[in-house]
This record gives sequence, structure tokens and C-alpha cells, in this order.
Amino acid sequence: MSTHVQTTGNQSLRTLLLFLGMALLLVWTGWAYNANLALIILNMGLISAVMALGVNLQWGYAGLFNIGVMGFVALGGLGAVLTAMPPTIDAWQAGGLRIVIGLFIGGATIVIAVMTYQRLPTGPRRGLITTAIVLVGYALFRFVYVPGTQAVEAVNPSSTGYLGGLGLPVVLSWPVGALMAAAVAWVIGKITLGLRSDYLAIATLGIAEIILAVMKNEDWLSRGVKNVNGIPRPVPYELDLQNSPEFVAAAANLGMNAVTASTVFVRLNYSLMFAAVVIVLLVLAQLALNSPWGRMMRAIRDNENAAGAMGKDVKKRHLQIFVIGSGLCGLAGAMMATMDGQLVMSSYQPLRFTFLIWVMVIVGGSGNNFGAVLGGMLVWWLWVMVEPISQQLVGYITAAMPEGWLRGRLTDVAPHTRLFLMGLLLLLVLRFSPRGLLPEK
Amino acid sequence: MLDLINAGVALLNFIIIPATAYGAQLALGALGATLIYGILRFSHFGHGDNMAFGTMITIGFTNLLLGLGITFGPFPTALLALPFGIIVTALMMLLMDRTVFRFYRRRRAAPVVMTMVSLGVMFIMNFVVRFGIGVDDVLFADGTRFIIAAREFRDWSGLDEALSLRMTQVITVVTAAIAVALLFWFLNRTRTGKSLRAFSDNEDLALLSGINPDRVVMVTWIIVAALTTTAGVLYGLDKSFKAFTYFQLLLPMFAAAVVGGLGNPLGAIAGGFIIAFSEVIVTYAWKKVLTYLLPDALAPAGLVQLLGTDYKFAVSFAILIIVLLFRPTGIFRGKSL
Amino acid sequence: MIVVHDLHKHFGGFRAVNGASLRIETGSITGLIGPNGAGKTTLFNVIAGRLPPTSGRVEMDGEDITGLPPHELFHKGLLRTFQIAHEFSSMTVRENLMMVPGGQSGETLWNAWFQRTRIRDEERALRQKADEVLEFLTISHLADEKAANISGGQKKLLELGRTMMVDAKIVFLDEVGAGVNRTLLNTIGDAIVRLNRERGYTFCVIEHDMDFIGRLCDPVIVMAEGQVLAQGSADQIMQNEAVIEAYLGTGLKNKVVSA
Amino acid sequence: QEDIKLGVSIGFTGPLESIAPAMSSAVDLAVAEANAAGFLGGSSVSVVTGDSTCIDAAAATATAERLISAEGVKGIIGGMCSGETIAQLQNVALPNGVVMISPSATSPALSTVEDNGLFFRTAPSDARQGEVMTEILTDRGFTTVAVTYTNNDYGKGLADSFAAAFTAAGGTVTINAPHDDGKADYSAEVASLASAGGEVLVIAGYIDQGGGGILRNAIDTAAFDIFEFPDGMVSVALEERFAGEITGSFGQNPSAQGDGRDAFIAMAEAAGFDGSEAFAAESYDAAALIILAMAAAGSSDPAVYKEHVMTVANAPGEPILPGEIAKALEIIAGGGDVDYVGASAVELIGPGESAGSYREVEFADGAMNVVNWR
Amino acid sequence: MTFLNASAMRGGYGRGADILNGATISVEKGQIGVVVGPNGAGKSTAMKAIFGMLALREGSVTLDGADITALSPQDRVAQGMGFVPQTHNIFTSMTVEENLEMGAFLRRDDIRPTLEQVYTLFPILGTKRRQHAGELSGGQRQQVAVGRALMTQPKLLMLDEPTAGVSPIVMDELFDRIIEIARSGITILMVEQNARQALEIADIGYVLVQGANAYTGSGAELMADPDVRRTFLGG
Ligand SMILES: Nc1ncnc2c1ncn2[C@@H]1O[C@H](COP(=O)(O)OP(=O)(O)OP(=O)(O)O)[C@@H](O)[C@H]1O
Ligand SMILES: Nc1ncnc2c1ncn2[C@@H]1O[C@H](COP(=O)(O)OP(=O)(O)OP(=O)(O)O)[C@@H](O)[C@H]1O
Ligand SMILES: CC(C)C[C@H](N)C(=O)O
Ligand SMILES: [Mg+2]
Ligand SMILES: [Mg+2]
Repeated sequence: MSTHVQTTGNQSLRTLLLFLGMALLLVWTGWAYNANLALIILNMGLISAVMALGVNLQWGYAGLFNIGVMGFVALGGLGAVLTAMPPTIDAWQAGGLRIVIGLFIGGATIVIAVMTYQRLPTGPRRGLITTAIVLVGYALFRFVYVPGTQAVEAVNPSSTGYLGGLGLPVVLSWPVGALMAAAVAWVIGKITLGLRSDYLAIATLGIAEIILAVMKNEDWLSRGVKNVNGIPRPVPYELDLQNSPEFVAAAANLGMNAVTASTVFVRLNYSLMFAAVVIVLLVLAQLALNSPWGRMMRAIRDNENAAGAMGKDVKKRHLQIFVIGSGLCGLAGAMMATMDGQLVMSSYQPLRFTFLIWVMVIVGGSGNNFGAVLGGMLVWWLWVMVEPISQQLVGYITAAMPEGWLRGRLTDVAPHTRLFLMGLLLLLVLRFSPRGLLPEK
Repeated sequence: MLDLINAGVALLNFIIIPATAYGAQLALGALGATLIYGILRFSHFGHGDNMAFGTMITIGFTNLLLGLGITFGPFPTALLALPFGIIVTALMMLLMDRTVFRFYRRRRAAPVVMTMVSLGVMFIMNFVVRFGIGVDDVLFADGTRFIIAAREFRDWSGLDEALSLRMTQVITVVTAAIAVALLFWFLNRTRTGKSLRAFSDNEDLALLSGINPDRVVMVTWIIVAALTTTAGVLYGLDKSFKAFTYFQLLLPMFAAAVVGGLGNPLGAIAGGFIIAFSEVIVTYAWKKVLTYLLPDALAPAGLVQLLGTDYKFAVSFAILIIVLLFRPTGIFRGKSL
Repeated sequence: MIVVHDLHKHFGGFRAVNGASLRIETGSITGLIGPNGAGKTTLFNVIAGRLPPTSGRVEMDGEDITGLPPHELFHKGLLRTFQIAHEFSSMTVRENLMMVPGGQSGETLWNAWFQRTRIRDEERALRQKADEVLEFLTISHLADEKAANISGGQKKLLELGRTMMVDAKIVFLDEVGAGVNRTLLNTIGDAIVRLNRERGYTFCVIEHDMDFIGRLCDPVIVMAEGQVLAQGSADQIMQNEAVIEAYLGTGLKNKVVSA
Repeated sequence: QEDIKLGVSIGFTGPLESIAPAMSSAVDLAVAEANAAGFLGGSSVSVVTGDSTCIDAAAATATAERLISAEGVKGIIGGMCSGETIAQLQNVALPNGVVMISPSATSPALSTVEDNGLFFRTAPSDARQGEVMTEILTDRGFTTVAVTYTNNDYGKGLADSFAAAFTAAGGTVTINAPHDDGKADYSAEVASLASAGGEVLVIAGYIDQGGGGILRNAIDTAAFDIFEFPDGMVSVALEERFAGEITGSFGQNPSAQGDGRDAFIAMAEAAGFDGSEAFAAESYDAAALIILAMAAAGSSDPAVYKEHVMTVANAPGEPILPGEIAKALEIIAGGGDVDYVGASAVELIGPGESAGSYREVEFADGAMNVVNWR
Repeated sequence: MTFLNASAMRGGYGRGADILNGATISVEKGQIGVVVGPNGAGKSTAMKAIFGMLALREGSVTLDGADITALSPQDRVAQGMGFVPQTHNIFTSMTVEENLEMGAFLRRDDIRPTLEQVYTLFPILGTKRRQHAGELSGGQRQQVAVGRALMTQPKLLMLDEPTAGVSPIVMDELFDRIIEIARSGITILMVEQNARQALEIADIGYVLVQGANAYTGSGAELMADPDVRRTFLGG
């Protein structure tokens, strides 16, 4: 009993120290490089922490191996576009209605097909009729929908060519992005949550690819690969601040020049907003984890059969946590699009938005919410900072080296030493704390 | 009649031959991944980069051989260099195991931790390959490229459609067939093979049966090295070598291994073909074939395409998911950790 | 009362349960015995919703419960233990017990976030209950141990303990005795009788220890090759020629002596 | 007298990692020239590189941030891909008031992006190339083509602008389908393209990415006999790997008639890299423009010299070819005016982007020959 | 000279508290040793320690006079020790026959006769030889586990509750067979909860409580001790 208490005591001390260490790293970055850089890393680190919390919910609590994170993050970004961008009136007039009707037909087709399939008795007739419904519905859908999309996409394609959004404040997109991701996750979960371990993983990955494919190719929705820029901001623009005499004066009072002050101010605004989100989520996650709900989840993770026999509805719970975790990824996606001010489809790469997030969770310590947050911040910091560090390293090494093949190769691949260093650090961290920096108790 | 032949040749040329060859390429890669999963119990994300490494070494030896004036007649010289590539790759993998993976295996780390560790290995191999050979495309195929060359076929047959069959395609398919047969025989019939499976099933009990875990692990890595290097070299011969593409191969390879049933060599082969064929068939535009087959009046104006090629990746994944819904652990009922 | 009608469960071509029909009367402690591979566990698995039957029907108190998922059956008062212990390995022994009761208000997220005091009270009661069960099973000292780290027999006890956390109508015990010390098994037997008498639990017990079966069960059902071979009181069963040949054997002693 | 730092923010890692080194070397080349010549009262220029990854907007932003705030660069040559470029511009360069000249971001969206006069590019907008391509095809008498493009803003933008121009000119596009870069296999794409048919296949992709894969596959299966190559394809790599198999095919890339390009390629060869690599010339020019603009402004302050970028780039003035940076600095120092032509025939129009003059190449006898300028 | 002598063993799992507190277990060649005791007494732990699957802090293990305290489990297999653990004692994804073959992994001679012997001992395994062991019933698995150990043809056979979950008829067979094996000169050490039957055939019995020896004696002596009977054998 006493040892138990002691280990938890140690654990909180460790947590405290590690977070302190993380803060020091950021401060050091600010000091050695620049405050702005530190803030940028902090902000993206906080966003990463939200994603890591989402993944940790799914994996750490429930053992769901979701590597479709990227798809949900992208959906969150879509949420930001649909919420905050101004509507394109011309596009709506050109074909908005057709698209809406088309989508409705598509949806109705699926519903009718499913219902017929369920109602009809088994037999070849059932298959035939359902197929016929699907085919007719699909043809009808294409007939209505495709001209609509073409009309919309033809409206000033280089700058709009899409329906636009609702023109609402961008912060609203955070819940919207989360909800969109959650809704999609619900559908996906219904279909795939019967799968386990790596089979679920590849299915979620596949679904993420499908989501991405749709977002990349349906230009009327969010311009596809042509990207959406200039998503309105929830914080002031630096240029406006620089042009505002009060701000310049205030900056001068603090002994800063206006440019630096404005950029720092804007970033700080983001930091505060993001930090607030992370803290709220962390508190909720901790409360949940340490409640009977969390206990039930751990039981399900440990042994689904036994949990089922003990009266826990495993499917429902899996779905619940899948939806919540994915919702968090959507939230993070919306936050990220807000900060970037743009939606760039080509940046949604599995390496960056799925595997890196997983690294965050595992390095932080799966099953531990603080670990997820710490992992999110730390791994992101590494991801960004190994670049200059590795360049300097190569610089030192090659400087001391005689001219020759090796030196030539090294300078050639200098940019790639970034990956090498990242890999090395990852291995080192996992070597010295194989269960993560903050292991689950 | 001629139209019928033309249609058939078009299908053969654009669908059947390419998909078969691609399927075999994926399958060979998936075999290695599935073996690691089955016996060492983790998904190795460095697999694609290991493939690149093996290929890089083989390219080095190929150049050496060519420098010595040795070639392999109509076959690519790289095949002669392949054994050397395999040996070096095996040594590299054993080194990786000794320095990295063994530690986690001994501690009974969770598979997902091993997987994350393998991501670290992936980053490092990424660098090693770029350090060794750079980021550019490297062509290293020599010998006879075509068994049937498209234009020659067209001239010879007088058909409208061409047919091409590459040497590398044939070699790949044959190799994949041999590899899976050998592997199947090895795992299910030989003593060592069974000890590998026993180890993968229950490590403690394997110990109690006198199975030497270090030997099991070593044998596994050596087989994986052979498969991986062969897969990488055959792919590189067929297309070209480029470090980044090998990383990109990782996902389809894993998809193949998973849909076939992880840990099962037959599954890897089946999975490879499923992925390859679904990519090629579902997005195929049937216009050409239909134009040959239907009377002129009925010839389609549109492309007669179910979905654009924009969705090819999505479609192959959709098919994968559907397969998994009916067979939750893959076609051949694979392992699930 | 559980009624099983002509139940079949086939694995590929193999008929693990092959037309079993039986009833478990309310208030009884019914024994289920039979050779290894007779299909007892499979029968349990089908009744408890773990496996879908190939054909046949299961009723509970007149209601058709065939194919209902385990968690719904749990809420109907049907509990089971596993022959191969299914502990929640990363949780403590006490948590293994505390998670069992259904309808805990803390199991919804909303309450977990906003009803902290209510949960705290509930938890206190649960904890007390769990500690009582642990006391009874003589493993109080393991309350805070991870379930992965307890001995094989202790895991069996934990299996049993879980069924004691709620008021069940019927409990299916799959070889709780295997690997449990005989002295303790006697205590467990007493507890089963007490639960049966005082709280009206119905039990269905699979066991290979004939002493245990004989002391506790009436009636005893014998399964062999997926079917019911015989049924009757323990004494009747032990005299039954077919049962002796298929299951009981002629006993160890004679052979040792003759050897 | 100061040490002026210039940032290079391009995708050293990631899908376009293979063309990045030449771009970076080209910048070094220009900087070395300027340092040899000396300017702004003996200031020296040094280059700081950063990895923009080409695809990861967040990483690119952090890189730009580091270059500007930590390294204190006075101008950035970059970004590389359009999406990432916009992110760096809006999130970092604009707020910090630093000039960015992209050598390779060609998305039409960049023409209208709000930039406070800080953004320029030495690459033309893809809108222009579509028209040029149409001219080339119609001049050669082709009326039906199939198009495949790399599925990003560059490919899509180019394919769309081409399709619009070509259809307007009376041609038919049988299929306009994307391909994703870095895929293992392109059989499916080629199968569909072949089925759709057409006299020519337009490959709006990258030679060392999907474009190369599509081309290889299309040649092997004889899906098409003649190809049209936009700028992402026309390169030494294309010549080396395919020239013998694509006789009769043709293409175009930004380049101007004159000695600029040849001179640059020769210089590059001397410096040990391949100057005909995509966007190497533009990178050289981007660096040169910043240096000359600083010289003309007499200041390395971006807020000051941004006004001079257009003037040094355009007429009137003495035309400046690659290798003549010293000469240009001399003229400027003497109060004269220069018209920087450089390796890619720089002529900045509108919002500060290359007007886009293109050379037309054709493949014959296993070699790539320049046949025309447009 | 005792064949197996594990003396004054002290040790536990990882950094946890000691489970074994000076337990001593020894068996003469060709004899049957039986360990009984309450759940959690450390019986399985003692077996694992004897087999080298657990580091001992104190104490030593000798086999046939040789000190094997430092040997790894697989080396002990090579020295002629065979072990059936209490749980996780079969290869679930391999067929029954492959399980048995794995038992004979270190043997170089013809294993078929032994295989046939196992099938005659456990007829059900013969009929299921091509089936995956993971699909077997609890008692059938137990038979596979014992069969696997028999295949080793060890000099010392260690069984952790071999009869848990097997039907009476099979249990009788099993005990018969164990006696036979012992007669052929193989030493046997087993943990049993079916203690009365086990002690009946035991040459020496140990009662383990909290990791230490509580009672030691021949099987008959222990059976006769009313304390032992009441507290450990269920009256
Ligand atoms: N998943 C399965 N696939 C194939 N056969 C199976 C499967 N599960 C069980 N069996 C077979 O069904 C038969 C009945 O098994 P079951 O576990 O019900 O036996 P049991 O009566 O509980 O035996 P025991 O007393 O040994 O526990 C066995 O012969 C077993 O091999
Ligand atoms: N893997 C483990 N890690 C930590 N502690 C363990 C582990 N396994 C067992 N223990 C502890 O060691 C003690 C002895 O366990 P052991 O398995 O040796 O008991 P046993 O005598 O075999 O009991 P049983 O008859 O129930 O099998 C138990 O109290 C248990 O809590
Ligand atoms: C590097 C270049 C080919 C990038 C491309 N022109 C773009 O705008 O994205
Ligand atoms: Mg059973
Ligand atoms: Mg035990």
C-alpha cells in the first residue's frame, strides 16, 4: 500500500520535472534563437498535444489502433474553411443547388438500398434489386451532381471555384471541425470497429486516404489541391498592429520594436487560446480516466470478452471513444488551419500527421494524458529543432574534416541528417524509458 | 474477330500484365513485412527503407561487376549482384537487431513500442540510403528489357493494339511464386521453420522446448533480408531506384500483408494481387475495350469509368476494408497481436 | 430457469455441441460434467452469448435469449466465469471487482465530469463490497496487486469473486475449482450453497472434482460428444455404467494396488 | 559594411528533395559572385538554408520563422511549392516585413495574394504556360490530347489553364486526370489515359516523380507515341533517361532566347552541379535580384529594397546575364540602371512575377533540341 | 546423492518483494516429488526458479550433482529438464502434432515412437492431431501440454498442476503413466492441487506456505498428518 502511494508521488514529481524541462527547452529556444520561434513551436506543440490526447484516448484508454489521424485532422481543416471563409455567391448561383440536390440523391440512394436489402428476403432477387437501385441512384446522382460541380468549379477557378464557407468567426470552426470529424468517425466506427489491432489500423488508414482523396478531388468543396488561403483570423493582423500608433507606443514602452512586438503579440494570443483548450481537455481527460468510466475502458482494453461478460457494451464504448478521439483530432485540425490561415491538402501526409502523432503518444507514455501532452510538445520541438541542430552538427563535423569523398557526401546530405538525428533521439528516448517518459501507472 | 483480339490485347497490355507484375512486386515486399510481424511481432516501418538499402547495396555491386566487365547475358546484371546485396543487408539487419530491437524484445515491450522504435530505424535508414546513393533516380537495369516490345508486337501482328512484356515483370512473378512456395515449405515443414512459428506463438514455451531465441531471430532477419533485397531490386529494375519511392511503397505493402492476413505468406501474395488489381481495374476507363466490342453505333462517347484515377488509392483501400469486414483478420486469417 | 432446446454448435465440420437439450431449474445448483471435449464450455459460451449457435434455442425464464450479446445477458442477471481465467491484467485485483456492477453512474462521461460527489459515494460503497469479497476469498492482501501478477489459482478466485459483486439470477461457473486449493475449494463450495440458499442464486457448475460435485450439486447433467448422456442426482450418476465408462473410470486406487 | 544573410527555404527533404540541391547551389553561385565583386561598401553576403519540406506548411512556417527571427536574414529565396510558399509568406514574411522571391512557386493564386509588396517570383504563373502549350500543340496540328497532371496546386492549375485554353482554341481534351506523386505504380493511370485516347499525352508533372513514372509506363505499353512536356518535365533527367524513346515528342519550359541560360548552365557545370535542373536558373535569378535590389537601394533593409526589385529586373537599363552580377553592381554603383535578364530571362510583370517566356524543345536522334522560343 | 536439489531458494519477480523465502526442494533419482500448498504459496514460482526462469537472490540448484544455478532455461532443457508450466503451456497457433514435435525439438533420434506413445496415452490428441491447439477444450490443452513435455524424454520432468481441468478418467491415466515414467528412472517433480491423489503416489511431499517449507515427508506421512489434511488437503 505504502509503495503504491510512493510511486504515484514519484510520478507527479516526474511529471512536474519533465514539464519544467519542456518549458526550459522552449525558453532556451527563445533565448538561443528567437522568442517568435519558441512561440511558433509552442503553438504547434499545443495543437500536436490535442491530437496526441485524441490518439491517447483511443489507444491508451481503449486499445484502438487508429492510424487514420491524418484524415480527421484534414476534416477539421475543412471545418475551418466551411465555417470561416466567405461564401462564394456566384458559385452558389452557378451550381450550388445542383450539388446539394445531387448529394441528397446520393444519400437517399444509399439509405433506400440499405433498407431494401434489409427488408427483402434473402435470395438472388434481393441482390439484383439492391444493385439496380444503387446503379440507378448512382447514375441519377452523377447526372445531377457532376454538372453542378463543374459549374461551381468554373467560377473564377484560380481564386475561388468553390462554394465557400459561412463567413462565421473562425473560432466557431473549432467545435465545428471537431463535430465534423466526430460525425465521420461515427460512421466509420460503425463499419470498422469490429476489426482489431493492425487490421483496424490499416482500415483507418484507408479511410483517411479516402477522406483525403475526396477533399483533394472535389474542388467545389474546398478547392481541392488548389488550396484555400486567407482564412480569417481570430487574432489581429501584425500589419494592423504595426500601423496602430497605440500599439507601437506600447511596444516602445516595453523596449521592443513594433515588428517584433506585433509578431510576438499575435503568437502569444494563439498560445493562450491553444493552452486554454489543452488545459480544459487535459482536465476532462484526467477526470474521465480516473473515474469508473476510465476503469471500464481499461477493462475493455485488457480483455474485451471478459468485459462483455461483465455487462459492458464493448462495441458502444469503442464507438464512443473512437468518436471522441477523432473529434479531438478534428478540433486540432481546425485549430491548425486557423493558425496557418490556410488549408493545404498536400501537407496531409501520413508521416507527419499520423506517425509523428503516434510517436508523440508513445514517447510521452501511452495511457497517460500528461504524457500525451508532453510527448506532443517535445516531439514537435524535436521535429523542428533537429533541423538547425543537425546542420550545425554537420557543420562542425565537416569543418574538422579533410576535403574528400566523405566530406562531400556529408555536406550533400546535410539536410537529411535531420531525419537521422530525429531517429536517433527517438531511439534514445525509447531506450531509456521504453514505456514512455511518463508511463501509465 | 479482329476487334475481339484487339480488345483482349488491350486488356492484357494495360490491365492484366501490369497488375500481375505490380501485384508480385507488392507481394514480395509484403512477404518480408508479414514475416517480421508474424515472428518478431511488430510492424516494421523501416521496411521500405530497408528495401532501399538492399537495393542500394546491390546497385553498388552491380556497378562493380560491370566495371569488371561481367554481365548476365539477357538478364540484368543486378541479379548476379543480388546475393552480395542480400548478405550485406542481412548483416545490417542483424546489426540493427543487436543494437536496437533486441533490447525491447528482451523487455517484452508492447508491439506498438517496437513499431515506434522501427520508425526511428526508418528515419536512420532514410539517412543512410541518402548518404549512400543520394536522392536521385538511379537506373541500373541492363540486359534485355523486353521479352515482347510493344511497337514490335504491333508491327508484327498487324493489330491496332500493342502488347508489351518486360523481362523484369516475368522475373518478378516467377520469383514471387518461388519465394512464397519456399517460405511456406520452410515454415510448415522444416524444423527450423517450425521453431520460428513456435517462437512467434509463445516465446517462453519455445525456451522450454530448447529453442534458441537468438537463432530464431537471426534466421528470421536473414530471410527477411533476402526477401526485402530481392523485392527492392526487382522493383528497382522494373521502374527505377529512388529512395523516396521506396518509402512510399511501405503503405501498399502493409496493406497487402494485412488484407491477406498478417503472418501468412500466402496472404501476402494474395494481398499483393488484390491491391494491385483493385487499383488498376476499378478506375479503368472501359471506353477503348467497349469501342472494340460494341458495334460502332453503340460506341461509348464518355470514358465509361466507374471512378476517376484520382480515386485509385481510395478505391483500393475501400476494397481492402470491404474484404476485412468479411474476414476481420484477412483472407487467410492472419495473426492479430 | 434456463431451457436449452436441441442446441447445435459446429466448428467447420466438427460438432462440438450436437443437439443438447437440458433445463436448469431456478434455485438449483446444477452440475455439468463430462469428458474433456464433451462440449461443456462450448455450451456455456453459446448460452452466455459468446458464440452464436449453429441452431437451437436458449430460453431464460420463458424468454428467448438465443444469440443475445453477453453484456445484455449480464444485465438480465446471467453471469459466467471463464475456464481459462480472463482477468483484467493491467488493473488491480480490487479494480477487477469494482468494475463489475452494472449501471454505475460514473460510467457515463457526463457524470464522470460533473457528478464527482455522487461518484465518490458510489465508489466508496463499491470498494467496501469488493473488500468484503476479497476477504472472503482470502486474497485481501492482494487488493492492490496488478491482476497480471497473481498466481494461477488466485486468478480463478478472482473469476469467482466477480460474480459475487452483483446480485445475479444465474451464475455459470466453468471449472472454478481447477487449480484451487482443496481447503479453499470447500469454503467456496460453502459460499455457493449460501448464495444459493440465502440470495436465491441459481448455479450451473462445470467441474471435474467429483467430491465437489457430489457435495453440492443436484441434479447433475452429464455431457458426452456434444449431447446429454445422463441426468440425475449425484449418487445416481456415479453409479451409471455409461458415465463410469465415458468419464469417471474405475478409479485410481485399484490400479495403484494392482501395479 | 555588414554581413548580410539571405535565407534559402526550399524542400531539401520530402517529395521534391531531388531538385532542391541544384536550386540551392544556384543561389550559392549568385552569392559567390556578389561577394567576389563586393557591394554596399564591402558588405558580404552569406546564405542560410532551411528545409521547407515542400508539403508541410507548419514545418515550413517554423523554418521561415527561424531564418528570419533567429538568423536575421534580410530576404528569402523560397518557398518551393506554392502552398508552403503562401504559408511562409502570410505567417512569417509578411508580418516581419521580409522580402521573399520564390524561384518555383507557380500557382496562379500567388498572383493575387496580399503581399504588401514583399513577394516576387522568378517563375511565371501557370496561367501563361497553358496558353503557350496550346499554341505549340495547335501549331503542330494536334487537336485531341489526353492530359495527366500531378495532383497538387501546380499540376492542377496548369492542367486547368491548359484545358481551358486548348478547348477555346478548338481542341479536344479526351481526359484530364490527376496522378499522385511518389506512388509505386502508374499502370492504372496509363490504362485510363490510353483508353481515353488522343494524339498526344500531356504530362503536367515532375520528371523525377509521378511524371517520370507515367512516361515510363506509357512508353513501355505503347499507350501513346507522342508526348508534350511542360516545365516540370523538361530537364536533363528527361533527356538522359528517355530521349531515345520519345522521338517526335516536344515540350516547353520557362527560358528566354539568348545566351542567359547557356551561360548559366556552363557556370553551373563549372561549379559542379546541373544548371538545367528544374528551377535552378530561377533560383540563381532570385538570389541575384535580391542582391541587385539591395545594391540599387543602397540598403539591406527589406522595407527599402523591396521597392527596387522591379526596377532592377526590368528595362530600362543594361541587360545583365548570368555571371555578370559584378558588372551589374558596378553599373549600379555608378548610378546606372540595369535590366536583369539572368538565366531565365527575368521580366517581372504585374504583381512581381515572371512574364514567362518559354523555349520549345523537341526530341530527335536521342537528344533534346531547342526549336523555338515563345 | 539427490538428483535434483534446490536449496534455500530466495527470490521474486523483478524488483518486487521476495516470493520464495528459503524454500528447499529435492528429489531422488527415479522418484516422484510432489509440492502442495495454498494458492499463492509460491509453488509455481519455485518451479520457475528451479527451471531458471526467475533470478534467485539466494540459494542454489543442482542437477545430478552439477550446479546449474547460473544456466539459462534453454541450457537446462539441454541438460535434460522438461517443464510444463501452469498456464500458457501450449502453442495455440500450431497443430497438436506440431506442439508435440516442438517438445522434441532438441532430440535428434526418431521421435515417432514417442509420438505414438503420447497418442496412446491421450487418445483424443490422436484424433485431433491436425487441429490447432488453440481450438481445444481446456482439458485437451492440458493433455497437449503434458504430452509436449513427455516428448522431450527428459531426465527430470517438472509438471505444474498437470491434472487441472482434466477429467477423472484421464487423470487416473495420467497418474498411472507418471508412476510408470518414474519407474523407468526419470525423476518427477510436480505441483498438484489434486493433492490426495498426488501424495498417494509421491515418494516425497512438500507443503509450501508463503515461500517456505511448512511440512516435508513421504506422501503417506503427509496424508496422515491431520494438520496437513485439514489445512491443505481439504479435510
Ligand atoms: N474454435 C474451435 N474450433 C474447433 N474446434 C473447437 C473450437 N472450440 C472447441 N472446439 C472443440 O469442441 C470440443 C468441445 O470443447 P469444449 O471446450 O466445449 O469442451 P469441454 O467439455 O469444456 O472440455 P473440458 O472439460 O476439457 O474443458 C473439443 O473437442 C474442442 O476441440
Ligand atoms: N509475474 C508475477 N509478477 C509478480 N508477482 C507474481 C507473479 N506471479 C506470481 N506472483 C506472486 O507470487 C506469489 C506466488 O505465486 P505462485 O504462482 O508461485 O503461487 P502458487 O503457489 O503457484 O499458487 P497457485 O496454486 O494458485 O498456482 C503470488 O502471491 C503472486 O501474487
Ligand atoms: C518545385 C516546383 C515544381 C513547384 C511547383 N511549381 C509549385 O508551384 O508547387
Ligand atoms: Mg471446458
Ligand atoms: Mg501455481
